[in-house]
Amino acid sequence: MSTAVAMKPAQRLTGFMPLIALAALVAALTIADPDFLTQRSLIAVARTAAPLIVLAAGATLVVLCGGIDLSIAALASLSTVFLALWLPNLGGLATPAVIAVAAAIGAVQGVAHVLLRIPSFIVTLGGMAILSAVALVVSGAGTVRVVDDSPVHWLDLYLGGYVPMSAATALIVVAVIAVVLRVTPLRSWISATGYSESAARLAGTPVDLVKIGAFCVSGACAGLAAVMLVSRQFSGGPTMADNLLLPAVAAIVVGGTAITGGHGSVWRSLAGALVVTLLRVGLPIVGVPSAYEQILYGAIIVVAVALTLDRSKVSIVK
Amino acid sequence: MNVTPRSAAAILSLSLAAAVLAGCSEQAGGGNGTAAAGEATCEPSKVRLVGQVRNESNPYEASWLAGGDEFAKSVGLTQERLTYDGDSTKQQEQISQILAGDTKCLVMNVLPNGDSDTPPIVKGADQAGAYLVTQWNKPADLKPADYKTWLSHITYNGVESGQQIGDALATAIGGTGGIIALQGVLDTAAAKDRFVGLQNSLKKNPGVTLLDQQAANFSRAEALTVTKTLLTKHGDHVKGIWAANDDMALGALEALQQAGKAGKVAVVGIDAVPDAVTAVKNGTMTATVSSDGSWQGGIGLAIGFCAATGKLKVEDIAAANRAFFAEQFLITKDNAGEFAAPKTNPADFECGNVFNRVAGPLT
Amino acid sequence: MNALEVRGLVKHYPGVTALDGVDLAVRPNEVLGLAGENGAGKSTLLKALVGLVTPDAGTIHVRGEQVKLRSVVDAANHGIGMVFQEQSLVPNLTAAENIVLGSEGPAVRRGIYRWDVMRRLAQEQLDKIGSPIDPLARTDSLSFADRQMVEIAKVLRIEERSQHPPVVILDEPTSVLESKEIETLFAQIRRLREFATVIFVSHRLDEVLDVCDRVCVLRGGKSVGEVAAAGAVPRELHRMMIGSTGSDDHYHGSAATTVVEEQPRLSVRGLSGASFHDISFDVAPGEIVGIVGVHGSGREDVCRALFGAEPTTAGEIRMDGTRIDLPSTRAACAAGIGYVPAERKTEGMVGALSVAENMTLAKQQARCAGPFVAPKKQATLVDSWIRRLSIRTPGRDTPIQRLSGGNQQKVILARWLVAGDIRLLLLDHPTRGLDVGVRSEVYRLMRELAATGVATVLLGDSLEEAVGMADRILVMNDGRVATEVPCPTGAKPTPLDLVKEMV
Amino acid sequence: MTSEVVTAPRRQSRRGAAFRDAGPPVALIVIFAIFSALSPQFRSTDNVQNIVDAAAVLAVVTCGITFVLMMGSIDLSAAGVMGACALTVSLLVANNRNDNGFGLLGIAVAVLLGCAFGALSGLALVLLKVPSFMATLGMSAVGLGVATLMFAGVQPNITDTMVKGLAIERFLGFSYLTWIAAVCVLLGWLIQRYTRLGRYAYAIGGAEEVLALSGVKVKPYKVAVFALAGAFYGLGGVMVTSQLGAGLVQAGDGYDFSAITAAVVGGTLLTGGRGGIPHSAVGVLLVMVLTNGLVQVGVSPYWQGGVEGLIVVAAVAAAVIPQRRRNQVVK
Repeated sequence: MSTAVAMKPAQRLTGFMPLIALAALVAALTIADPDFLTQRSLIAVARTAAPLIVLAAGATLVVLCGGIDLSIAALASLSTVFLALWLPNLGGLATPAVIAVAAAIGAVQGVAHVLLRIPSFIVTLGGMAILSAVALVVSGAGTVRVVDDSPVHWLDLYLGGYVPMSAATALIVVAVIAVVLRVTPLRSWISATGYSESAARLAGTPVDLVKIGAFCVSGACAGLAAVMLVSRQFSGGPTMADNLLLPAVAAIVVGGTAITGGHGSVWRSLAGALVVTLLRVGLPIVGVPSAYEQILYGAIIVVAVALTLDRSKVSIVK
Repeated sequence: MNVTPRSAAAILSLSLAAAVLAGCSEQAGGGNGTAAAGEATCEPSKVRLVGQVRNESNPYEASWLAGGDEFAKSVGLTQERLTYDGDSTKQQEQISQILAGDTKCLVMNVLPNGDSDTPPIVKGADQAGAYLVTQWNKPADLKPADYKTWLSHITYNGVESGQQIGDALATAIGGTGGIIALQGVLDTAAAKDRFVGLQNSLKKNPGVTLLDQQAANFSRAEALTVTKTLLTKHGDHVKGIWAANDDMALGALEALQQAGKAGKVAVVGIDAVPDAVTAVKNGTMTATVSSDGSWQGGIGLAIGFCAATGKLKVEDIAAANRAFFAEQFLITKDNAGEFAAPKTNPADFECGNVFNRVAGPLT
Repeated sequence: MNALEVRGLVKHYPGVTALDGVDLAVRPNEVLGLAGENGAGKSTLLKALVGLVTPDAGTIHVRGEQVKLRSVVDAANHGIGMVFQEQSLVPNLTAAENIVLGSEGPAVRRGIYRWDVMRRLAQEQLDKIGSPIDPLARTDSLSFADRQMVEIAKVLRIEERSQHPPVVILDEPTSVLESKEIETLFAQIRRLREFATVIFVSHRLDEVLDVCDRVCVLRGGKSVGEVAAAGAVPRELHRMMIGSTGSDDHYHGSAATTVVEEQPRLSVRGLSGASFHDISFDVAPGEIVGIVGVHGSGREDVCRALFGAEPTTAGEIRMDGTRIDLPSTRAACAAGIGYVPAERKTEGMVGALSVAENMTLAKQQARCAGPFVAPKKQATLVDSWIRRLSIRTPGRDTPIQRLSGGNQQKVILARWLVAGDIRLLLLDHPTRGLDVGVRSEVYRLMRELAATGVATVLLGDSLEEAVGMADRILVMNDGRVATEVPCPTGAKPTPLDLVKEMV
Repeated sequence: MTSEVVTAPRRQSRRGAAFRDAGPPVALIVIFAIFSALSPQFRSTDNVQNIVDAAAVLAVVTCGITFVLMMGSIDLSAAGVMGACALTVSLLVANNRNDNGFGLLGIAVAVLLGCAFGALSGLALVLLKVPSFMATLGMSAVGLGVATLMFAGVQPNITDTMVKGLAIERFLGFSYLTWIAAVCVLLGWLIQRYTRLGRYAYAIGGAEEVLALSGVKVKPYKVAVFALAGAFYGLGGVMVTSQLGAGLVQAGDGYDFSAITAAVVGGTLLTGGRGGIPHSAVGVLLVMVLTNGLVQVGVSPYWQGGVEGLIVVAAVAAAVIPQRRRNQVVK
């Protein structure tokens, strides 16, 4: 049936494509501006990419299940507001509290998706609007400043003087998700749900729980990303993370995860997030004018996806 | 991207080990710490000028960058133009990337996306020792005077402008009647201050009633739809439209035209974008308040340039000039001609004159 | 002159030789049967005939003229068309559009539809085969058999393209049809031969002999012989297909367990749902109960309801005397119930996942130590089942979609057995599309399981299969159990007895 | 990303299909009735006119996106394409930046540019095999970049009376733009019903592989559908320009997601193969009635977006109730 019988080397290559795309991009930026490839500059990229990595890693799970989570950015914004409001009273407990609340909100959307049988695109699109409204109301439509940011300051430190703590945390999150998936049956369950939900269900896979769980983790990741943003901005704002939605989705797809579900991994999203961050930050820094920057950004992500997507696993591209 | 559990575990333990061994530090390694910061002076040719605004696709911010270019040209340099699409995170990302480069003799003239975006920019610039001028948005309790290289914060008095156009609107409709208000992006100081100004004006003019207020997010297109809806909702009760910026005022004008009410309803806005000034001149719009984009684009760089080259000592800047309201003028039909083509005077940017347009300290 | 002739056709895939010099000649206006086990090369041969596969060597001749077929359109231009095994109709278009799809001719002029012309063209096609279907009905509102008619009407459109009588290839057309529908289809085929040549492929040898004039047998990518259908018996064909005499006891009746009356394993009382009402029956441990009924009788839904995949409105289900609720498939799974769905490709397996993952999907505990997957445990377990069911696969990590249908089905069956906790197995057309050899293996496995006390509910692929395997048969009609027929080895009812109850 | 009922050979009950098609119009009527009861201004003729006028641009954009959704693809390029086309038309008709004055020809060029952008997205999909989600997202960025280039710092205000008049002049109580939108909806419906392009777009969403088996070359049709959608966005950009009297880079802001919302609320599935232009037209009205109604009844601006989101989710949930099944795939 399948025509892809023996293409092992090619397949291995597509597995590394996100990394190759990343390296090519760094090389191109360095050629455009030799000052770009400095240690400090790369450290700054890593620090910058951290929230996006975390957001993308969480949403990757939902995409692997065959859905999409459009609410992550709005949820992260709302979480920054919560964190900023709670820090004065809860102190160090505010961080876990915010992540827990974000996870719960994610789970609620998952439940709505599963029980009401509404496509995740619609549930999370609605969720996005609702969460934004709540954030506006809770914050009084203004930014909430964090006067004492010591409970989240640790994210702004540098490990060993070089590795930004936020980047290390992001890496740990990705690693933990990846390891948990690999060593437990979750990996099979999620892929089965993504590739063929009905087959998974008829094999007794707890499809509904898996999906709710994915939304829950996606929400928790949005919460953690919010903590990182607050530690960087010293404040919370009702629209602070809103613009990270499309970059996060782009990161997932550029990493080579199939938007139709099943095929992909959080590691791919890590590479994808770095590519997207380099594009967002790198292009203007090396002096590409604003208009051309957008054109290049658009063209490069299309090409990057063309390179990274493993088409042997996806028969029809929609 | 196959990472086995074992290698992933290795990464985990390695990073933890690194943490324990090396401890944590505040600053990325290989940095030059707090650099020049006012002590060493820079060669004028070594100064790096950066101007950052939201985008190049609206007239006000485009003129800002043009003003910056003009100033840079006058001192034989070029301005690095950065735009962040109104995306707070992108702005921070660009700033931290700029600060990760060579920060000696770096001058930044920044339009922070919102109040909350200012503190991290200030902290970053302070650590890197880059000269910084911010405009429009900053939290009230964050003061340039407390920092060494955050030279100044420039803004316009939103409460005042909101009140000025509110009063002008009240006069235009003869002191009595209903008006509607179009608010800006709710999460910005500019939108809130200007609305406070309107409320002050309403107190002063008891005959004027606020029928409705809706957010149109500083956008011409949104203002068009919102105005159309409000016009049908309140019908002929609407005598005037108060818009928190000129783009929305222009959108409201289009809506009036489409509703066949052009000329029957007074419209006011803020910012004095060229189209609005023309409209005021033609009499289709009642009033607007000047804010001078190209001056703002040049002045921030000029202050920084003067400080970097040592012509202006940070200690010498008067406290009142570290955070100030710039001069603004109410533009009505009478004086619209003078503002039709805003001209930046190169003399404004000379180091002795940079604070000429101070209207008063920021309160 | 032969309508179609194939000489020395060879096709290699990496590692496999699918066709190894096949010769085949089809005479005008005959119905030629094509028989062979899975992997014998039937599919590849058919694909070569309609231009989906380019052969490495050998030639194809249409009416004596050598041709190269590069695409379906190419084949159609030479008068060759095929009714595909999985129906190839667009569900959301009308029957008429499907019939003319790809060769609209005058029905679409300069990209603009002319619905009246299209309707007329489609009606002409449907009239040819005497089908009463409304050409403007949406395809997904038609019954399965009607859709098959639409397919045939569509294939006959190739007449318009070539001046000669068409060659129509029917690939497994009966595998999902009920017996009555099969009768209609056969009537159509007999009609077709008046003006067309037919190549008929089926796993059901009796059917092949029933409808064909001549049967050609493939084995290992070669033609190994042909027989005139008249007077031939299935056993003879079977022997040619597998190269030796098949077992007499196809259904392994000798291994049937004697059911001891004790507490029933499964007890259903008054079960009702959207498409079935007041269903009551018992299944004893070790018993195989067949449910038969026409399409729409509700038997599939009863089966799914027992697996928690279809909601019920009333009634109770007891397993070993304990009442259970089945709010989800997960609950059914935990209760020791297993289900093999009829749609293997879309509902049975997850194509892109490996054999090992598919096999352990339902019973994760079998490959885990605590909450973690134990790779060694999994390898041992999966390999042992691959050996036990002689599943032919390059390895346990091969994606299941690369396996042949029979081996895929074995993996899905193994899925329920790996943990050894299965108490009730629900089999919905478990042998659909499988060749004789694999079928036999599946039957033997069912007998083995029954011997260990597993209760089985079987929705047979054919009436014969249900009769052959079941100890007892429930006949369903219009959502209700019409009657219950005992079916012990040695005293089997004939399919005809059952058909009377079904309609 | 959407619901589809599995079990291929099982028959869909006709009743279910009727329910599904009836859902959105019923929701529209119910929501309209509720707002009418709450606010007398809402039910005024003026306001109904206003709602229909305000729906014009969204209707045109949604027409375009519907064809793409019918194929099972998605299109996020509306914002960028509309921006580029808005700038193009405003620079080609009489304006304050240059001496052009091409009038209708300028509009035609803008629509063709939209078409070209769409075709590019389509080509990226079929040639590079990039999923439409990303291909169109990239194209949107390219469109915005092109628009910013043309903007060049000075807002082009149009002085062409014909173009401006489209938004101002009225015929039978509705603005010309509304009539243009009505023509587009009608045209879209005709394309969907009576052309090979429309029917194949529908069929691609139903069973793409079957089309290939029947000897239909699918790729050109996919590109054509994206090009068609692009043309609609181009026209949408022109309409926004006419409304605003100026070419804005942000002309298409938000239209991508609102158009998808409108189409989906109207009953078009994101997996393709179901729905169509009439459905989308109902969806557009539903969305506009909501937006307008919330302002009319005086819901706080903070909450409006949230209430809208909630109602959309509720509307879709209510619409799927009749066809809810246990073993149903919803993505």
